[in-house]
Amino acid sequence: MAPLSRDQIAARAARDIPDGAYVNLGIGLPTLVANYVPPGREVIYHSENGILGMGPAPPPGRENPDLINASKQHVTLAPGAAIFHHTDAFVMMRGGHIEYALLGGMQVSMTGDLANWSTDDETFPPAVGGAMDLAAGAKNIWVLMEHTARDGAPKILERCTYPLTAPAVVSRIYTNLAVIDVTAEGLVVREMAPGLDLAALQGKTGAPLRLANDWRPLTV
Amino acid sequence: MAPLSRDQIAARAARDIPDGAYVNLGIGLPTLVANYVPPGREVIYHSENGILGMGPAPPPGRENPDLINASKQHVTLAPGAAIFHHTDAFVMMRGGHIEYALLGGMQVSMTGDLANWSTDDETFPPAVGGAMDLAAGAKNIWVLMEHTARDGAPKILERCTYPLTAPAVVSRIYTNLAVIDVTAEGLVVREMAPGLDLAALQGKTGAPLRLANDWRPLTV
Amino acid sequence: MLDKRVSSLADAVAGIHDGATILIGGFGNAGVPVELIHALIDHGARNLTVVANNAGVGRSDLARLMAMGRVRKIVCSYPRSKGSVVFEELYAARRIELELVPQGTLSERMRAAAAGLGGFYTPTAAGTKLAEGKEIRHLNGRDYVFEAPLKGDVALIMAERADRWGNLTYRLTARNFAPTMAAAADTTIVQAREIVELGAIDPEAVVTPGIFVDRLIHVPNPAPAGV
Amino acid sequence: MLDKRVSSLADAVAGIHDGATILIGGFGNAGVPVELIHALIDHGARNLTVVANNAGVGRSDLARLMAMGRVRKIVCSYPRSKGSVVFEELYAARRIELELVPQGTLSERMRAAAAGLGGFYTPTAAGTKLAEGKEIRHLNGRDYVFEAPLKGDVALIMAERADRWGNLTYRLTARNFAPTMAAAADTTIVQAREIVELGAIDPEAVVTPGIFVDRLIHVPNPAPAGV
Repeated sequence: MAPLSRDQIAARAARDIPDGAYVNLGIGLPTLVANYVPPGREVIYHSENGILGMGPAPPPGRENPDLINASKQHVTLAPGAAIFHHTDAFVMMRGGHIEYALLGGMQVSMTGDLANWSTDDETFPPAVGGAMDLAAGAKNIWVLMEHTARDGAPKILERCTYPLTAPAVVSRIYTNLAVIDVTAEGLVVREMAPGLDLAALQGKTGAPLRLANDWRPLTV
Repeated sequence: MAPLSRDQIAARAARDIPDGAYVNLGIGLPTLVANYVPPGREVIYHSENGILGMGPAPPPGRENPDLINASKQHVTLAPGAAIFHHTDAFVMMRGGHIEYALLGGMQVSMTGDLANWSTDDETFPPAVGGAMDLAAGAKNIWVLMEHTARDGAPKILERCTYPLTAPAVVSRIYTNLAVIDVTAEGLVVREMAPGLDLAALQGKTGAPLRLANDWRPLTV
Repeated sequence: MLDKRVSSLADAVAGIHDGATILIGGFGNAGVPVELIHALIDHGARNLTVVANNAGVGRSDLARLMAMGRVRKIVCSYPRSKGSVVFEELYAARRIELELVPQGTLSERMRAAAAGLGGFYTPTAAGTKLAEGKEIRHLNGRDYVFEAPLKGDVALIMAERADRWGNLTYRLTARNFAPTMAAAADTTIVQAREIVELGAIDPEAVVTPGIFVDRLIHVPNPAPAGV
Repeated sequence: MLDKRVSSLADAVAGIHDGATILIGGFGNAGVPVELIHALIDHGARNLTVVANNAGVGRSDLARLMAMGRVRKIVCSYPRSKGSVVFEELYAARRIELELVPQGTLSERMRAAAAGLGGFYTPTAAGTKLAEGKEIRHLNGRDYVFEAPLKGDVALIMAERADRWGNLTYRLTARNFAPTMAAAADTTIVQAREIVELGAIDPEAVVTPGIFVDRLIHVPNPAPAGV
């Protein structure tokens, strides 16, 4: 079995982003996606602090303290970028204008519920940021995550145990082991890591899986 | 008795606009007010189609078809003007940011109800424009109008007979005969045209009037 | 490559279906997308709902579309304009439906659609006959009227300058409803006086970010509206 | 003459009362009105409610105001930041109240206050624990949460350029919450890097029209935030 690395998960998801798409990349693993978009595709990145047409990180020494992304990292602007205020940035998110939101996930349910903002650990204060707005509003929500937690517990479940970010919003899950669609008929495995069979994948998953007739090996 | 002309009504109201005020002038009689603001006062005019800092009409031949006011007349911009879209223009109006709205009136009630958009004549279609937004939202609503209709019927009434623009919003009425405040204790006459006494004024008014102790002759 | 330019006015309005709700920019004669309205006339879609501040003037442009019997309903704050005649005729003949909406509510309802909101409470029209039949809620000591979002299938707007991503700027008060309408329609179609290279518009000066624009047609010398 | 300039930071924050709700601009370290926060610290008002996206970093600026016990409550989407410590300490000690609001809802609630609306329905947080206890309404086949306007007594914001009427422009993503907060407070106080002659800002480039600004202080070289 050859599970994907984090960069490979990002690269696999990047392949599915169409030319000309408006995309918001969540904090963490999803931010790697921008490095792997196939050449020739023009992808327009949105940042909820008021950028459309965000470019890559600036070279060292060229950082502008007034030009940061939602993760508070220094960024640049692509030609064609636009700057706007927060309220307008969230009009784009909530109003269904962002075509693809690629988000990290703590848990995803078989009906597409997403939990990615809180473990309900009361020893430290909660924080939500723009996660709920994006999850409630973007046209397509794709989750990128490890297939299981560090202790081996499944992260794809019949029902999330962590507090929800939004119910019934995830349409596709990219993990280190599989690409899975959330459909009206349940979870459908589109791709599996080479060497893995459905039984083994099912063993690492907390909700019933079905293998697509045209499933393929998961490669980058 | 010396009733004021339309220009004199406008001039009288103009005297009460403080320096530095944000003002929206309604269609008709109120638009004349801008001609009579005392020298030395800087008044910032708002137009609901997206101007703050509207200037006077341009000289003939210098009209810009893309620079018009809410009455669709050609205007200019004062130094310090700002342009914005309609939704933001109404944020200013509805949100209480406009300090003075000077409006025409068909009828005003003793409790400050305003009727200035419709006579309920069903032979031609209704039109409301921004009248209701302004009446509901500006901080101070002053009405400028003739004291009576052309047929002599009073326009200041116990209750409006025309459809309301907004209830309980008018705080002051400027007519050709008087300046009247709408107070919690009813209508209070602050100024009366020279030669007029309260009984005569009351005869032209459809709601009880009280004369202010410190009332003065109405002059421009 | 993301390129929203189309090569003809016919392509710009292609696919507009009968029964569509069309948001049309403009206030007075400023910002009226005259050539797109002409293209819609030529296109043939009928049974339309038109959302616009005014209901046309004279017998050209929007008035012509209405006179052809193609507009079932108009949603509008001020249907009467200096020089409007067609709307009055149709209204008197009960051949057009009018939904009269206060101007700020009209704009805010489109913004709510753009922003993905389910509706809002406004003080505008509370206590008036335009609130009759609507939900009233008393909040913070005042009556408010519930208003629902107003979404377009299509928006037709005029811009001053555009790039191939659809970033737009406008000219003075020709801006009016356009930024809100652009964001409130499923398909936003723009006629622009000038189309510039990507990157030629200062990112801080963009008024409508391209995400709200779907099709772009270059109309360098638009005909004046209202004539 | 309308002139919103004041001559000292102390004058800028004069009159802020105990118990006031203060909207503070900034996202990350961009757009934080550092000198105005320092002036508020010196001013002495206490029992404050602070509305800001983050709850301060390190022990300076907003974190210092909180550490001094002057903030009763914070309304915020993301109180934890890289380097935040004071909020965590106060929260663990139950010495500060937190109202956690999704970022877009936070911004939209302030806009509703600015726009004179009584509230709105948003899909954000529907079906989550952040909607518990709130009114839920089913509209157009979907659940929405009712959210009330969020108004400030005071807003503290940083601008790039201003004129004496209070027209403002910002620098890139330092814009963030400022335009919304400026419009949502009774008294909006602005520190600007540059104050220019009236008329020097292109009317079409004004981001915050002066009507939303009350006081203006020139701070040509603001200290960086978060240090």
